[in-house]
Amino acid sequence: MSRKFVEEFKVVKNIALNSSNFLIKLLSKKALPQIAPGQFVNVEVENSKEIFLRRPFSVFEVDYTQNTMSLIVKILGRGSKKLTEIEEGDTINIVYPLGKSFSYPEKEDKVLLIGGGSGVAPMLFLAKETGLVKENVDIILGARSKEEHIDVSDYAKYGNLHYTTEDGSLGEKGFVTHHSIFEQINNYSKIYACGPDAMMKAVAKIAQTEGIFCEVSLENLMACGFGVCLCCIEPTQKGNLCICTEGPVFNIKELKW
Amino acid sequence: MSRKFVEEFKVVKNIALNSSNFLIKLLSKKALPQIAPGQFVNVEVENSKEIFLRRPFSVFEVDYTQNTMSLIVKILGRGSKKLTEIEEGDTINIVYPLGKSFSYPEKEDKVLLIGGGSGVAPMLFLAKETGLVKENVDIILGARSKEEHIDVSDYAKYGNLHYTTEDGSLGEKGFVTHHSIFEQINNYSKIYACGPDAMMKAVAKIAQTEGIFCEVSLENLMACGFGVCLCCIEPTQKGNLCICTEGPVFNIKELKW
Amino acid sequence: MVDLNVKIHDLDLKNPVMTASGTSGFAEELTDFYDVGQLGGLLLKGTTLKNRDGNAYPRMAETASGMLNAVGLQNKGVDYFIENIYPRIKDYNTPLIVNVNGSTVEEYIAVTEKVNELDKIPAIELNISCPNVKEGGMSFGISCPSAEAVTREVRRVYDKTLIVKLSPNVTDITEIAKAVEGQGADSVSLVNTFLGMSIDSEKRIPLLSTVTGGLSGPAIKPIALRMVWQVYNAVKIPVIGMGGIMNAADAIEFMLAGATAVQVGTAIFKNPFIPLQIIEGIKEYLERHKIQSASELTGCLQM
Amino acid sequence: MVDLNVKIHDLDLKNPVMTASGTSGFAEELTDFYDVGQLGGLLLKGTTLKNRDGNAYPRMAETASGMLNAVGLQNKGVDYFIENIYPRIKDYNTPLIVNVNGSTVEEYIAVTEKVNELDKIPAIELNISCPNVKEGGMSFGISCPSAEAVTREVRRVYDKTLIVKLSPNVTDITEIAKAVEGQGADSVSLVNTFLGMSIDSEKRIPLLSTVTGGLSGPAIKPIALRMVWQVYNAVKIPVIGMGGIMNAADAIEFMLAGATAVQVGTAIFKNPFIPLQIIEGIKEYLERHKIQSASELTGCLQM
Ligand SMILES: Cc1cc2nc3c(=O)[nH]c(=O)nc-3n(C[C@H](O)[C@H](O)[C@H](O)COP(=O)(O)OP(=O)(O)OC[C@H]3O[C@@H](n4cnc5c(N)ncnc54)[C@H](O)[C@@H]3O)c2cc1C
Ligand SMILES: Cc1cc2nc3c(=O)[nH]c(=O)nc-3n(C[C@H](O)[C@H](O)[C@H](O)COP(=O)(O)OP(=O)(O)OC[C@H]3O[C@@H](n4cnc5c(N)ncnc54)[C@H](O)[C@@H]3O)c2cc1C
Ligand SMILES: Cc1cc2nc3c(=O)[nH]c(=O)nc-3n(C[C@H](O)[C@H](O)[C@H](O)COP(=O)(O)O)c2cc1C
Ligand SMILES: Cc1cc2nc3c(=O)[nH]c(=O)nc-3n(C[C@H](O)[C@H](O)[C@H](O)COP(=O)(O)O)c2cc1C
Ligand code: FES
Ligand code: FES
Repeated sequence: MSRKFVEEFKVVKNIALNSSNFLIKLLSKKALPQIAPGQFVNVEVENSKEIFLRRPFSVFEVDYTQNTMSLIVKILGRGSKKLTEIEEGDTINIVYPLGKSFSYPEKEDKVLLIGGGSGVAPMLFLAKETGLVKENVDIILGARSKEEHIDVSDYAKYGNLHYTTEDGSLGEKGFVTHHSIFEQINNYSKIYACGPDAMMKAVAKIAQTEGIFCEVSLENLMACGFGVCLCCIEPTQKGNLCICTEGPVFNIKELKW
Repeated sequence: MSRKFVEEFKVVKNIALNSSNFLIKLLSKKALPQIAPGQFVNVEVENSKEIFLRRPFSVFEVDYTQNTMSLIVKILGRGSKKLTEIEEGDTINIVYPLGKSFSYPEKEDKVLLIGGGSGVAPMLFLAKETGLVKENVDIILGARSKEEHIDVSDYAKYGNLHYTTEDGSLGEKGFVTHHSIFEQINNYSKIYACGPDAMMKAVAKIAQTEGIFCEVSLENLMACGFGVCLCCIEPTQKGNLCICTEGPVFNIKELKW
Repeated sequence: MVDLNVKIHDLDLKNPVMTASGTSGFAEELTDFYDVGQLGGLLLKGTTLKNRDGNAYPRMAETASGMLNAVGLQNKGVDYFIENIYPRIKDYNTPLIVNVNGSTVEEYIAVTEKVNELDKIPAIELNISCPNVKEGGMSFGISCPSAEAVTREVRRVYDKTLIVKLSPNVTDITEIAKAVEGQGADSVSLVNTFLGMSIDSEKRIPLLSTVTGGLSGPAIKPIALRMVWQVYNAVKIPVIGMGGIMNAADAIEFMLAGATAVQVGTAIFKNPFIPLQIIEGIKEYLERHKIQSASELTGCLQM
Repeated sequence: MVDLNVKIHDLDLKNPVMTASGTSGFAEELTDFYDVGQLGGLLLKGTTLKNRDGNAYPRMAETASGMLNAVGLQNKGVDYFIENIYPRIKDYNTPLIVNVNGSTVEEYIAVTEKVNELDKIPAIELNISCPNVKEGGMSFGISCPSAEAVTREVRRVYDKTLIVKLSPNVTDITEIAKAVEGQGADSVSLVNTFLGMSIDSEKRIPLLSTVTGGLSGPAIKPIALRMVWQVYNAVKIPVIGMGGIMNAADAIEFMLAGATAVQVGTAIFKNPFIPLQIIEGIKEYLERHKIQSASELTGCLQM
């Protein structure tokens, strides 16, 4: 168990990264606790008649000197839509920091990071934090089309960027697991993935077959986000575990995939 | 029965008249139907988790050439508060026009208009519309203190303005019925009142005793505003009547006060 | 072109969307907004044998995603209805259904017999579930023997479509549904309101003159939906679903759970056009999902 | 200085605000946010004799002003609790109450006997109202004979404060309350969740793996409040009220309706500090209204 907080953050930036993804930067009044890639926050969606529960979002960036934290919010339904309409200067109420982070790679690792959909945020956060030289980090980002990709060129310094699109409008055509990188998948000692279930399961299957270390970050539906409701469970080798406290990051060996 | 509409109006003005009263001016995309003093609208309060039903407000002004309609909203609870936070350019959804208006006075009438609290709006609308010369119209507005009165000097051209405050900070001290005008109450052939229940009942009692024609506008709790729910009833000589369709304006003779 | 028609026993509805009793007056009020001929059907305000003043003010309280009401069946009685209201509304181009109420079985029968004479009333809805009256009402609908008795007696005197409206304030709604089916009900409609209560904590008084009242609106939807699903699986007669329907998705959920048609109640207070929007929404849904007929939705929840 | 103390039979609470079972884990999770010693009491997660995996995912669905859950009493069993959890939490400075569950009367008894041995557990809450398990659970709480039987047998083996948690999914909750009072319950707590259902209209599937689940949150408050008021007027033992309490005004409403203490459930998911805010709010209310003691609020609704 670790110290958690409920706090009003001030929105200092809310910009559209593309038609469906927004970057929301939040300012805390106090020093932020340590937050690692894979951890998430649970956000109150104000002013919406339809939303009752909070909505979980991965942390994308933390700046401890400025006490800011950023999220990438992809519009999926009503809550995420409403959140992206928030204005700079508004406040939002956040429960944080939640969940366990990805494990950090060792110096000698060669890693592959795979992000799709709303799973891009924790992957980019992790890319920044691996502590590896760029040569040892490959990042594949998948989306339906070029328009759905966000501009991540800043991350080129942390790893080699690759793209897939279902329509072939950017990078290789197909799903992430169709990317040619998978032809030399044994070059990697660690794979990290976050994205739609189907994508993660496809990645996990390959990692499993090849015997490569692989961590995925799950996005089960949550009610509380801090371990009291037991709604967010995932069947694991140790029984049903709450992904909000025992995850969201799991080594695929622990899962029943 | 008369034609009613559900329409999105655009907020063209939202200004604070004092700390608790706001003037909200609304623009219609189409020609407004005839709306008379005493009639009201039922307003959807958007973006509020706590508000489920609409909130009724009297029409304060109508401009048929500009297709605008104004309301005076006094902050009472959560819905009215939320409404006053609306921004120019926003839209609000309105069911209108609802209810029956005050009867218009005859040319020879001398009338007294009495408004208190949120009852000021229909009284000022009526003041403008009586069709009488200023000399035959007296208007008493009551509030707790000077700060709670709004500036109505524009209405001096329609009638003689009088004020009461409970603390004596503007006009005569006391409730509206304590105003010295009531010493010559028989000068008036018609009294119109809108305000808190207690105020209207006090006025009605005097009118009744003196045998003066008197109409009051009630503010019962409403669910629908157009006669289908039967929640807004007032016991009358004809049984329980819906104030949203048979009122809100009633001749006190019809009531069981 | 999708087919929106549905059938409740002998009653043909041009679409599955009706307005609920007590939330659409005697139809005339809605005509101030639009032609009610567009509706699948319209349930008239609860009618009793004699004039009823209803309960004292205040009769309503807002709640989280819902409202309480304690109207208490205010109406001028069935004779007044027949003489004064029926002639004005009878030619509206939608099935008008009378919501029949009583404090005793005899009263239910008396109202039914009178309504049976009215050519343009193709069905009645027997309200054995009103929580807002001291006598009769819900007390008939919360036990099998009384629900059976009133259904049986009314069935004897009524030869058109008989819908029985069930109360959700029971341990097992399927038992009541089966009981009234057994006595010849042609359809069941559910749910009526849940018995609830609101308090003004500052004044320390109940918000309703009657202390308790009936809860309606989106708040009750999950419970209503569960009951419709249970009843659909328990009876063979068509089920009419309601409780918190605010939009087409809600209406479709009720149909998937087993409703042949739906009623829209409290939503009308928010916007009288909602029933029409729902009709449009169902049409659009059927087209989008390439489903030919609204009736195919009934009970087609995948498990 | 106002007095926040209330008493549930032998159990002294420093204030009337507890957290509800299944919404505050085994207390430790809340200590990540604050010292749980500030709470009036804490109801631990439902515990059974043996390990239970609970139901399959998905287990929750958001609804209008509420949520459905179908957790199904996932827990590692009472022995695991006693050996692994109890030692870590027993010294928290608030009454920890075990929520006892079973599929059979024997299981209820077995769990109770084990918990009876634990010094720092001053009370149990007998959960005869869980709607999310196939066997036992709610089935005990919806009929008088079974509610009586389980209460009687558990009472025989338990000598500390026995609270029985009632199901709202019944026609007349006062009957069940009186039945368990008659068998020696020291207090009743109500309400557990309402059986509800949600559907994904686009996919035409139920949103919960179990099809139906338990509805909680502000949506149910008016019904829960009515039941607390009815039960308060029907029994002599203290009533613990819950169902949709989100703030101090809600908690005070339950107390005015007759609750001696309240439990806060779903609100914790929105903000774990809400129970503490409610304690503060009650204090402020008492001061503002010049009421000396929280216990004076119980049942003092003016009619
Ligand atoms: C640990 C965690 C981290 C996350 N990180 C991010 C992030 O960084 N950026 C981001 O954009 N999103 C992230 N998500 C997903 C995000 O929480 C959902 O997109 C959001 O809650 C949807 O809310 P909504 O109100 O917009 O959708 P709703 O209107 O509630 O739902 C729309 C539809 O999507 C489905 N749905 C909603 N949430 C989920 C879910 N979590 N999994 C599967 N289906 C779902 C609903 O069942 C419904 O069919 C994360 C989720 C988790 C659990
Ligand atoms: C026909 C009519 C015309 C009206 N015209 C105006 C107007 O021009 N300007 C204006 O400011 N207000 C007017 N009102 C009153 C206005 O509708 C209420 O102030 C508003 O609905 C309160 O909503 P709320 O959400 O702010 O208060 P809530 O949070 O809903 O309630 C706050 C408190 O006030 C009480 N309350 C709420 N509404 C009423 C009411 N109508 N009567 C008595 N007690 C009430 C509640 O019970 C509660 O105790 C009118 C009302 C009616 C019926
Ligand atoms: C103000 C009001 C009055 C009602 N009157 C009646 C009635 O007279 N007869 C009846 O059978 N149901 C009556 N009902 C119940 C509704 O018809 C419907 O069953 C219930 O409100 C649930 O549906 P909803 O959530 O869509 O409103 C009334 C409901 C409300 C809110
Ligand atoms: C996710 C969840 C799990 C629950 N688990 C239990 C439980 O194990 N035992 C129990 O008696 N009640 C359980 N409940 C019911 C709550 O304790 C409470 O009775 C109910 O939620 C109503 O209160 P609320 O509206 O404040 O949440 C659970 C409720 C929820 C939402
Ligand atoms: S979301 Fe509540 S336990 Fe994970
Ligand atoms: S508010 Fe519904 S009838 Fe008047």
